[in-house]
Amino acid sequence: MAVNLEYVFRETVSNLKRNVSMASAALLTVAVSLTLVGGALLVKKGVERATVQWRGNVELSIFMKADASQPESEAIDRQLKSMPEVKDYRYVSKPEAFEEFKKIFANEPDVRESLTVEQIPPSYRVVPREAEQTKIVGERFENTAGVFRVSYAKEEVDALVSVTNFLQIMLWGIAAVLLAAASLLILNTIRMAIFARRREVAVMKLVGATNWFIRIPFMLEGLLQGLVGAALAFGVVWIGRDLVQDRVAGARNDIQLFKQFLVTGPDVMTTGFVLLGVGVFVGTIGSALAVRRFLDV
Amino acid sequence: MAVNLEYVFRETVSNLKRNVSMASAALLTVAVSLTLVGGALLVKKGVERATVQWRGNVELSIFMKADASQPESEAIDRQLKSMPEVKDYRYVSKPEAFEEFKKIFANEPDVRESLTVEQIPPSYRVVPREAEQTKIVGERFENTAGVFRVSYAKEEVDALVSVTNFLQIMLWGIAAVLLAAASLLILNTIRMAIFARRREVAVMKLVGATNWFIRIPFMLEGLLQGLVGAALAFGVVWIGRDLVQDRVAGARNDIQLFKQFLVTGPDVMTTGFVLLGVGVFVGTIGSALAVRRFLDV
Amino acid sequence: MIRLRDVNKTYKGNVVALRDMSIDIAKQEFVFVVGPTGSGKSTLIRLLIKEEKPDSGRIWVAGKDIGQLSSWKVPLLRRNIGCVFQDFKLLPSKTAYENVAFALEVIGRPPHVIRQQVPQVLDLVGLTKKRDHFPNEMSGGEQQRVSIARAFVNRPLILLADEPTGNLDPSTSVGIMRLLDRINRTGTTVVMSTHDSSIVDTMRRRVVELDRGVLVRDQARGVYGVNA
Amino acid sequence: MIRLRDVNKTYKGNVVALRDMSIDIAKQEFVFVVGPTGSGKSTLIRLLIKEEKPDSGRIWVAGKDIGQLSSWKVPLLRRNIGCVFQDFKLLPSKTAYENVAFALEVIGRPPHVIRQQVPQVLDLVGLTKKRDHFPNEMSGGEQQRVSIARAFVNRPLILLADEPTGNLDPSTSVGIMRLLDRINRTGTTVVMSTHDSSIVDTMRRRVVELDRGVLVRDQARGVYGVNA
Ligand SMILES: Nc1ncnc2c1ncn2[C@@H]1O[C@H](COP(=O)(O)OP(=O)(O)OP(=O)(O)O)[C@@H](O)[C@H]1O
Ligand SMILES: Nc1ncnc2c1ncn2[C@@H]1O[C@H](COP(=O)(O)OP(=O)(O)OP(=O)(O)O)[C@@H](O)[C@H]1O
Ligand SMILES: [Mg+2]
Ligand SMILES: [Mg+2]
Repeated sequence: MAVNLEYVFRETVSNLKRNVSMASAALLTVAVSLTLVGGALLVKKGVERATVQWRGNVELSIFMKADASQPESEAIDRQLKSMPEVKDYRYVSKPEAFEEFKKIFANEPDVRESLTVEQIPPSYRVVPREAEQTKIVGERFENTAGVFRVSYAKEEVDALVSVTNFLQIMLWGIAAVLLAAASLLILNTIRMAIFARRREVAVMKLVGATNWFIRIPFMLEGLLQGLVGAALAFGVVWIGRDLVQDRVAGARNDIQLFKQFLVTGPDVMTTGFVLLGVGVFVGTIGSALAVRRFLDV
Repeated sequence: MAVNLEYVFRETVSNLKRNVSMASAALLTVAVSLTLVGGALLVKKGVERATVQWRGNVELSIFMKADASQPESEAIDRQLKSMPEVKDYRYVSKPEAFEEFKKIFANEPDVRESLTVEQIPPSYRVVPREAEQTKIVGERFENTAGVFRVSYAKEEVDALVSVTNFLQIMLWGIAAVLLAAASLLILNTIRMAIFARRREVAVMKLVGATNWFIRIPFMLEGLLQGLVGAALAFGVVWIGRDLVQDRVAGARNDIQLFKQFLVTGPDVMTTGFVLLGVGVFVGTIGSALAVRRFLDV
Repeated sequence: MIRLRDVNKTYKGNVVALRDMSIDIAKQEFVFVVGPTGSGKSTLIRLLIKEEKPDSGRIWVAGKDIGQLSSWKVPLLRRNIGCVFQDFKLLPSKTAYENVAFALEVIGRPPHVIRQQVPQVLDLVGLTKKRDHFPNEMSGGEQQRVSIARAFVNRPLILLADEPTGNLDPSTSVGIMRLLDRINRTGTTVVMSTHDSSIVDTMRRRVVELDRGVLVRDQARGVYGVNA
Repeated sequence: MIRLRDVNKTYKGNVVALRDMSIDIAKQEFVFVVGPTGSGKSTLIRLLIKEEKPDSGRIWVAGKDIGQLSSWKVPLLRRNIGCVFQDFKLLPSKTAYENVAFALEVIGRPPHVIRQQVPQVLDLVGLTKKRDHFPNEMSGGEQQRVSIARAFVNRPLILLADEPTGNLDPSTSVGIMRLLDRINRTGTTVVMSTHDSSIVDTMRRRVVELDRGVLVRDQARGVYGVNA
């Protein structure tokens, strides 16, 4: 295993130069397949962010009895403040609630005119920290003094939770499939590139080279191909993100929804590191495995 | 170009057999990358189907004045029947509307009790053939005699239309990117496989073989690899679809939403043909192009 | 049959392989090309099958100026020339039989002709038992004989042989030389480069000697070394 | 130095390459292996560097039973043996210089030693001007000499040469034989297979003759043909 470093670098560089055709083919495979992985990871990140926002908007309303006393109201306020599950809450007074009611029924004067301020219950609008906690938070208040009713759009919340969970799982799945496919494709290409040089490997062995002596330059070569390929993929993903970002930013308001998909610079950087890691790992280990087959001479 | 068919087949089969390592590597690339394309195409199909359903559920409501006369109502009924843009419509009478109202406010007796049947307006619920036509249909009735108000959840409709349009475009984009990536990867692999045999090609030329004599077996080889690789990809996609289908069918009700994603057998078949077409085309043409470089001897 | 006029060939790095070479080889002639290693013998043969192009000068083969030949006609030229390469150039994924048969398939011979002629030729070079061996399963001399068999199986007008006996023992060499002689007598022009002085000295045919790319001797019924 | 006992080697397809071969070669000996093409000369050499394994029998090289050698020790065995392959086995993507240097890099020689020794050895085989040529840019004889240079650059205990003069003209061959002789005199055991009768006849060293895998003659100070 005592392999001269100078030899290894010289050998690796000259191998890459002299087998430019094969080396660039392997590079291309790494770049293309990791671009797909990177794209998937970014979309996953985007959906994750959007999910956090969607879920962050989940509310429950604690309607007070119209005749609830001040102390009863204050007790609830205090309890809400102390609960770690509660991210945020606000009090909607009777007049505020009436304004809201009028807005909702703006086009239906018949309905609008049928109620007075006094009939509308005041309420606490509570945003739980996690969408899943909505029910837990709500149930605490159901039998509290002064509370008329706890309303959480149960179906909507459940649907949102399960839809986003499902989306997350699906996107994890897609990213995993793409990662597996990319690794397979890269391994395969490296195997081909080394297969094309199997006679060379055999000759090296016949001249007395140890397995490590042969393997290390191949591994370094794989490492470099993985690194450069991943860097290219990263570049493409980065530019791709910018293009999408620009498009979305310049788009009409009505796809505001998609603005929530946006991924931040650090997200892209993380993805980049994942790509580089995968590229380097698969390149190096793949080369070591691929060359192995031809070392038994 | 007069190439003996027997020779071509024998040559192709023996090439595949004797270069099993390279041939199977190329096959693997075709299979893996076309599986990704196939998956994307199916998801695209699924979203298309779901979109049709979502959009198909878009409604607008034509609220009648509480005192609208029978002829006025009938005129609207007739007009709706004659409009090609209208897919379906139904009349919601006062009592029906009142039941609906009571259900919506089931948990809010204060509100519920504040209205009588007579106060609730009857309405026509109209489903336009295309979500985009919602506004056009609605505007026709805005100033018609007896109509109190036309209500189309304008924002929701606009959002749905743009969201689904955007999704479609995005999925087209993804499918196109994957297709391009797959073609590139396949071409690349074929190029590598033929590169590894460049000396053989040179020898054939030195012995007097014409370019077509050399090229045709390579093309047939590429065709077979593309065909078999695409068939494998098709199999994986098919099985994958069945697995997803089973999971969704067995899932709880709350991801009912995703049932709309389901793709039919014919959809899968169409995807299969696309994959086979791409595999055969890229395999054959790719081989022809790849071998070309080594024919100038 | 073969005519070179003022042919120069310099490889990259200023390596002069042939300098102002002019020669005429008549139909049915048998010519030995001799000269020290690196003197340009293989280069001469490569020029004749248009594997390389000369830097200047003109070359005629079988009456055609091969410098003017359009690229799709090059295969036709090569089919008229059988060539034994110094490094054999066998197809590694074909057996001995298939390597020889390939030369016939290339010119579109029907299968029944191939099935008849290939075994005959393999027998002539003494490889009947090796017909299903791949090149890497044969000894050096056996590979060389496959290369010889492939070169003359389609009865070419011209047979170029680049050191065809380099890997053969003397008695097998004699057998191969008898074969080449016979082929020559049936009308094929033979150009053979060699280092084997005893072969040249016993055959007594025309000898062309190269030295660092220059034609230094052209002797009818010559011997290997001028001092021999 | 080299000892074979009852060695048999049969390739797939029932090709007997060596049959009941037993031989002893002492340190510093110079042995010619002769025999017709396909008689097993190259196979013998392949067995000695453990490129192939015998079906039966035992082989000792440099005092070690190479049948018992664990696979990670095989490179160490090979570093003690210089081998000129019949088909050269040069690394196609390395220049002449680099091919020779590789044999030194493999045994971990420091760069300054390599920079000094490689040009020396290339000069000995007359290839100083070709040092930056790749194998496909050299003539057959030049490639063969690179192979020879690589085989002895690391001063091996044993030098195996499989027809090292097959692609060389007689005078270059003489030069190479002088070189091998000198190497032999410095203490290296040399085993050389050859078809060149004049070399064997002028050197008058031990001659081992194979015929269809059987050792048929073992003669000190012998000649090429028994009838010569
Ligand atoms: N592709 C090439 N690039 C550079 N130089 C080359 C190339 N091919 C051959 N040469 C050089 O051209 C000269 C003539 O080579 P050629 O192969 O014709 O020699 P030769 O007479 O066949 O020698 P040998 O007897 O050793 O086979 C040699 O010096 C060789 O190094
Ligand atoms: N890998 C192999 N598979 C099958 N048969 C083989 C294999 N290698 C060699 N042979 C056969 O073994 C026999 C001996 O081969 P070997 O290469 O040792 O001969 P050789 O004496 O070196 O001949 P030459 O002088 O032609 O080089 C030959 O008949 C050859 O066909
Ligand atoms: Mg030559
Ligand atoms: Mg041999």
